Amino acid sequence: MADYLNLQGWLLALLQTALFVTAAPLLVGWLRLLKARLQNRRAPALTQPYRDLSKLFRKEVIVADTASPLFRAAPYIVFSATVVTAAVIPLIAVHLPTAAIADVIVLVGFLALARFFLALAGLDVGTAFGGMGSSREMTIASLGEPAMLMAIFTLTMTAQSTNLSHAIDFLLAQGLVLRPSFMFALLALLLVAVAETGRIPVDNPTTHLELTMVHEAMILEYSGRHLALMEWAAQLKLMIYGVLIANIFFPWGIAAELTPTALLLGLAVIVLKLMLLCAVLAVAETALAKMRLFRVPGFLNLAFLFALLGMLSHVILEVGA
Amino acid sequence: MNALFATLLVPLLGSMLMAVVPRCRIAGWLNVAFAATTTVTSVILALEVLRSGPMLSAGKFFYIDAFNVYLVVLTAFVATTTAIFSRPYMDYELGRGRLNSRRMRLYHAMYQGFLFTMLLALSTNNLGILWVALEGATLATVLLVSLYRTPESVEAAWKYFILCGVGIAQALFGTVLLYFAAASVLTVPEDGLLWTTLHGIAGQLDPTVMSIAFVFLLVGYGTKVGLVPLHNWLPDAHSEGPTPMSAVLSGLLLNVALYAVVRTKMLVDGALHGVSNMPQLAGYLMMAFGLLSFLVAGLFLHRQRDIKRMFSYSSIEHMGLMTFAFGLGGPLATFAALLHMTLHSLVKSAIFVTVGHATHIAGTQAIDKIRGLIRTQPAVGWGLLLGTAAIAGFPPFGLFVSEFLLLVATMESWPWLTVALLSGLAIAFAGLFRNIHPMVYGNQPEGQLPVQANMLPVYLHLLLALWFGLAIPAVLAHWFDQATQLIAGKGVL
Amino acid sequence: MALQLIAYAVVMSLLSALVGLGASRYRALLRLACFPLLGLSGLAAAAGGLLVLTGTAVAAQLPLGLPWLPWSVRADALSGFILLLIGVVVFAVAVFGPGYVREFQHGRHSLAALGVFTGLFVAGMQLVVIADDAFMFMVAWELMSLSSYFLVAFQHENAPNRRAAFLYLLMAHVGGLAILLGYGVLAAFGGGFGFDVLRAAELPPLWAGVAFALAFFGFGMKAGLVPLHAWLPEAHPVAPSHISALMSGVMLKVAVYGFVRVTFDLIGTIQVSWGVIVLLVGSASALLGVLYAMQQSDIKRLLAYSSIENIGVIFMALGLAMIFLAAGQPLLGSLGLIAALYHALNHALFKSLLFLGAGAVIQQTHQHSLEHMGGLLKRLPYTGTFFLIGCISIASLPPFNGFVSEWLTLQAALQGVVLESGVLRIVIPVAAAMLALTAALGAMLFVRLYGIAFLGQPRTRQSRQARLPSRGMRAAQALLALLCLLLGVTPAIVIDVMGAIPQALGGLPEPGITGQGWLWLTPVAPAVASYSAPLVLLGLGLAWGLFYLLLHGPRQKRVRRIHAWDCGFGPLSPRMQYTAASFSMPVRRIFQPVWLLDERVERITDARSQRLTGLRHQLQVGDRSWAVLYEPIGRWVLAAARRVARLQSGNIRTYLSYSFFTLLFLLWLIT
Amino acid sequence: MNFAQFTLQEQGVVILAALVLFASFSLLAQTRIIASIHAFAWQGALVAAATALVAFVAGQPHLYLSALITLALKAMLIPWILHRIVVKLAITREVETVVNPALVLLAAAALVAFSYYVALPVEKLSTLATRNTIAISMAVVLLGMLIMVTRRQAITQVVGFMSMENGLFFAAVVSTHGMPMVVELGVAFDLLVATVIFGVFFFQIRQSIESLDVDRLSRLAESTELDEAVEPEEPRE
Repeated sequence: MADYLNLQGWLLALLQTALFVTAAPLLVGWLRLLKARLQNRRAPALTQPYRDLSKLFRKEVIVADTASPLFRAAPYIVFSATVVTAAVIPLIAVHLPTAAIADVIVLVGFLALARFFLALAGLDVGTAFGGMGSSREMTIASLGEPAMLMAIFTLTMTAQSTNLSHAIDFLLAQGLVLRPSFMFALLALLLVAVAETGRIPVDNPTTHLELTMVHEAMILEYSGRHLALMEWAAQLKLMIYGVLIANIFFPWGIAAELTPTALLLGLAVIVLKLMLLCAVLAVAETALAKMRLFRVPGFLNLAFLFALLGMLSHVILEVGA
Repeated sequence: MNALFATLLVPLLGSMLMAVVPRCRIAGWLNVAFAATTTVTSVILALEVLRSGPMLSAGKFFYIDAFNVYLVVLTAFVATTTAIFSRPYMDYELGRGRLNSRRMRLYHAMYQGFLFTMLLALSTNNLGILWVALEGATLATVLLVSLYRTPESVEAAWKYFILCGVGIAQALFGTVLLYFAAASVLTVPEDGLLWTTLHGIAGQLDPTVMSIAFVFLLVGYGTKVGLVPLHNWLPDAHSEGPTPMSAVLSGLLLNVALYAVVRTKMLVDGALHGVSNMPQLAGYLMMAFGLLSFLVAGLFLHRQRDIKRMFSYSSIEHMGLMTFAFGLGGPLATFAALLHMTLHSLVKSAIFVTVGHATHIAGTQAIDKIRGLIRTQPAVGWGLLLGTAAIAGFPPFGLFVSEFLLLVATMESWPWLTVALLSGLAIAFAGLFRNIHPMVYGNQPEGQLPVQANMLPVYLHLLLALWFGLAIPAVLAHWFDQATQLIAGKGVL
Repeated sequence: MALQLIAYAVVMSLLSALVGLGASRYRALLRLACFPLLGLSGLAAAAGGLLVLTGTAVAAQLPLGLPWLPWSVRADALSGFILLLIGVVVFAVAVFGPGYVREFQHGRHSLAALGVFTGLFVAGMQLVVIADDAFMFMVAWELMSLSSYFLVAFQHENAPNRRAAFLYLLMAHVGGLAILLGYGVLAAFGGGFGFDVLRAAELPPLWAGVAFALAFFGFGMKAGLVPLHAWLPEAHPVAPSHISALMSGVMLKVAVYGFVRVTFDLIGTIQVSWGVIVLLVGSASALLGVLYAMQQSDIKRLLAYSSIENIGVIFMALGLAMIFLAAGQPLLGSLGLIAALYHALNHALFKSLLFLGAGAVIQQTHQHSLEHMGGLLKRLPYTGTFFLIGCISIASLPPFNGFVSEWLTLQAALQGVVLESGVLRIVIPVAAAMLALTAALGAMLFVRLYGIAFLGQPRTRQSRQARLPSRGMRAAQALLALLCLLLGVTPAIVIDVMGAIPQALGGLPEPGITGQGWLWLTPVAPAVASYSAPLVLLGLGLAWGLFYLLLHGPRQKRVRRIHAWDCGFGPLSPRMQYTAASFSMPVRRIFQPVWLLDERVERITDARSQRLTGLRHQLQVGDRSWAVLYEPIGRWVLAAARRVARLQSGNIRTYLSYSFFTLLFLLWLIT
Repeated sequence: MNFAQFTLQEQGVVILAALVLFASFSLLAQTRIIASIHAFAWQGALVAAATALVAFVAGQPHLYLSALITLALKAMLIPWILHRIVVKLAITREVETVVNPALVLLAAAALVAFSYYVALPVEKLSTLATRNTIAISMAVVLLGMLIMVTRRQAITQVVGFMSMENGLFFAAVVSTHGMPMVVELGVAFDLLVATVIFGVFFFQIRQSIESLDVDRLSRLAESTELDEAVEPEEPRE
């Protein structure tokens, strides 16, 4: 831990975090654009999410008179927890000092913290929708989280580190190895990511149809800057999952040393990777329909099954060999 | 020496005097006074024995050693505290019209007579007299069981009388066989029933005769101990008699009967030692009976509807445990059995005293009619609850210590039997508490009023049990250890 | 010094019990004397425990016990740690108590019983921890059980309380007997009851297994492991809340202590299979505990089931530690042990906090059911805030303490790859996934608890009119909440101190979790995993502060308060809110076979018009362990009792023939 | 040793022993109360006679006293008391139904054989001429118990009990020439008191159940009603 006093590293880490946070709406914009194209619609501008956010920031905040102080604190907590999560994920470079602060389990913990307050906020006003959204969100999360952790465990057991930075480093050093366990883990993580970020077929982020919504139901009572923070946090979360998948399973290109060329290359590569990933997601969202709520456990069980298979194949096929 | 005679004579005189004293109120106090005097003399006797070791007196007629002297003190002590309780209790019964003054006279005379027979049984050196005294104890108490003259009490008394009579007759046959075995060895056959003599020549006695004799003696005295399947009289007699009587029956009579069994076991062990193909026969038989009684009585506890009956089953259970422990032999188990005997007497008599008050409060002995005792009269309710906890073997009460030691001893020699013991303890415990719980807790029924209760004996006994549980006083430990040496051949200290 | 402090602690709690005797007559005595004495006892225990933990072990003999075996007392690092835990919670309870027991001041309850048995209960727990021989251990153990039983039965006018108390006592007794027998096995080979003798005993593997099984059964029953947990959700809720806090927060840890002491210290040579069993049972307890908790509507019952979950987590970590130790990985074994003990400490803090909070809520609203609460955060802002901290901690979310121990447990589990056995390499990660599932469900559980009880709108008049609890009650919660945060943010300091514990248990190595200074937790190695709670908190604070400042610039408009959107159907009423039962409905549907569900929807129709006028939803959640385990045993005993009862037929001739045939049988037997 | 080598007196003891056993059998076979009491008196007299004979053979003078006590108590006083009670309770003509007379007698014979089997090792030990009678006395004890088991009348039960006592006493006399005097006196005293108490009980029982049928004394039993109320689905037992 000697290198955590490295000022340059900290600055870079701050920069990377800032980049992460600011780029998140862009990713959503890109996704919407792709989807619109795929559905033969006129696409909104790539920067539309930024415009939405800035509009919301300027708007008056309306809070229900039944809300408690927690209702007003929750957006900040949700957002800062998500930001901290973003901070510890290697985006364009590994071995930044922030990466040592928290390993991948802590990362999952942060996401859980954000979700905890999001769900509480949903219950706070005392409307039926909020409670419904919280209940569903927590149910989905409680099934998704173990699948996700298990997928990640497969990775960390291979890399013998739960520290993302170290793990990616390890995978880079190994070069291209075709691991059956990674295949399953990737599938599992993809499914969980879809569920956790509220994408089709689990949830539809664009609908306010009361009986099917999950995430939107919880933030129904929010407005103004509070809503903006919540939305931003959701966008950030999508990006987090994207970066996680991209950098864990396809780590090539990430900057292993902190030289400007390497960093620039890393930036370019991650942009490319995320664009591709979004394309896949957009295709999937266009092709699939949202499923009934009680089909979701089956979906997540599939994720869990993949994760389990990944772990088993790791133990059986890879360790002994 | 004089202390011994005084110990025996005081209750004898008391019995005779009580038979003629007409006024009940004085009789109650006299009863206490006689019992208390007996306690004092017995303590003096105990100190004498402690100082100068075992003693023979009156031409080898009495023999006091560490084993019986503490039982003498215990008997006198419990008889005293019970007498303290009995005075107001019986006055209340008289006031309720369940008794008349003639029966009160009988009661008091027999109370002292019973005390006398018990002390005689304990202190005599002659196994024949031991038999006579035990039969005498039956005779003294049998009329007390039917004191209320209800159909149930008469029935109980009849069963008590017949079953114990038959049992004890078998014991006499055993005694005859014992005498027979001794007579064929001794030159002076007249001494052939003296325990000291028999113990001295135990090695020469014929093993086969001795084992037959032991069977008769075990079945005979075992009936009085209440060993399953010879126990049937016990719950009836305990539940139908006046409560002070139940207290002394459970607390004392059973002990004395067990004392007789153990004394004969010591002889049989001596005779069978090394010559027989089954030197532990007596021990095995006692273990089997003990365990059976323990387990069966534990199951019986679950189905009781009469509170005194329930506690008499608990007595069977504990006597089973002690019999098992004595049968197991070995210093640790014997020590545990002696300790258990003492504590069971103290706690069980305390419980019966409490139960007496409880039945007065509720006006019935039916478990499902007794409710909310803690609310009605906290002293009685808590006494019953704590007493039950103590008898169930919860530390820091002393019964836990003895059960602990017994378990350890069993673990050392018969590890698999501990499973039976433990399940028995658990079953018995559940049986006791499932019945006790609704009685002490909850709201009181309408119109249930506190009675004037003398809880001093109860708390005195429970405190003693607590004390022994936390630290056995050195004097007592020494005593137990000497007795253990006598019985098991080796002490634990 | 440490010894004096510990002695002082025990004496103080006994004194508190003694003073409590007078509380029935002088009712103020309970508040003015008993609780302060308990508080002193708690402080002394904590101080003494800390001294032992940081210093050396102390020992003494008491003039009590058997003549040939006086009670011996010894406090090593493990005892010190648990003493510290006991002390802290007891102190908090003592601060909480005076305000809380006002509720009973004017009732018909016997305050003396409350005072006496609370004191004895605390003394019993303290004595268990410092006992150095099996005999004293058992006496203290049963003292603890018995006195807590009386406390459970405190409000005995309610039939469920009586039932719970009976069940508790029965199971405590059975468990106690098993422990006793476990000691018996050890003593039979060691030839004495002293822990040093037992430690030295050489057991053949079979008997070691028997001793372990008995200890696991006995301590597991006390700790509430599935399926031996039946008493716990019955007994914990019905005791007064500060007692529930002690029982759930401390007594269960004493059971953990006993298990660790016997398994790791006295038996010593651990077998892999034991570890696997403990791990599996722990996983089952954790998962079933949280699932059962999810369906409870009684706030204290919910917390009690959650205790089962957390005990399961602790035992999972212990199981991992045992597997590693048996497999010759002492360093990882120590890691697992530290994780378990750290979670024990954390659970003691946040579960006490939650129970005290529940006590405050119940005192103010006189409601036990979540369905009757709501909106309490606004009525009880302090309790609400502290309760929230407790919820976050127990839901194992960073940066609070619950997360740290869970993280350590997961780290230990991830090291399962070092093991030789392929089966273990699969079992352990799967168990880790169970742990993750448990944690996720736990988060949901506490969202449900907090959201339904403290947020939203009040569902009943009582909840609407709740008033602030007394200052002492708030202070106690504040203390525990603060400790939760401290242990979450600076775990390295605490874990560094705890490093002495593995050393005390047969000389296991220090796991070196804190090798990188107070800022970092690095189990195994810095490259493998690291976590810096202070920096995380800093990061959270920075992000929050930055955006708060950005968004609350001078140009910002004020927040406007207005009615919530009601879809145009008229005002929202509290009855429109999601209920606790509806919140957990998806989980109920997914994990349906876990419970014995009796769910009924009754349609109420108007008799004349046949129109539907209302619906009534009824939900009964039964514990399956009853049907599977307890009821058959109960039936068996009753059937046996019925058989046996036929012995007592009432006919004297039958009785005589018993005697007759016994005689004949015996005569035949011996010849 | 051959039976023929015994002295005449010794042979007399053996004959008396046989008669005592026969008395037990006849007790067992009696169905009428009065007849049982008479049989019991006869048995007492026979035991007394045997005791006296042993006293003469063995030259044990204290046995004469025992014989006297036995005669007074067993053959006269107790039968007389029982007789009086029977008359007073007006049950002289009461007839008892024995379970199955033939079966009972068969069982009794088996018991005799069994006691012989048990007593064999005991007899080996004795040098007394009367040792074979130990088996007889044991048989008498066991038969007494059998009587008690098979009879439903309280009085016949008492008769069985007393008959057991006869057996005991007889055993003491023939095996060891009697117990020490102090014990014998004690036993006799107990027996006397017991008889008185029995007498008291007959009246008490009569008062409470208006009969002396012990089978009707069955209020104090562990009944099974409780469970049937609680668990109606359980099959009745």
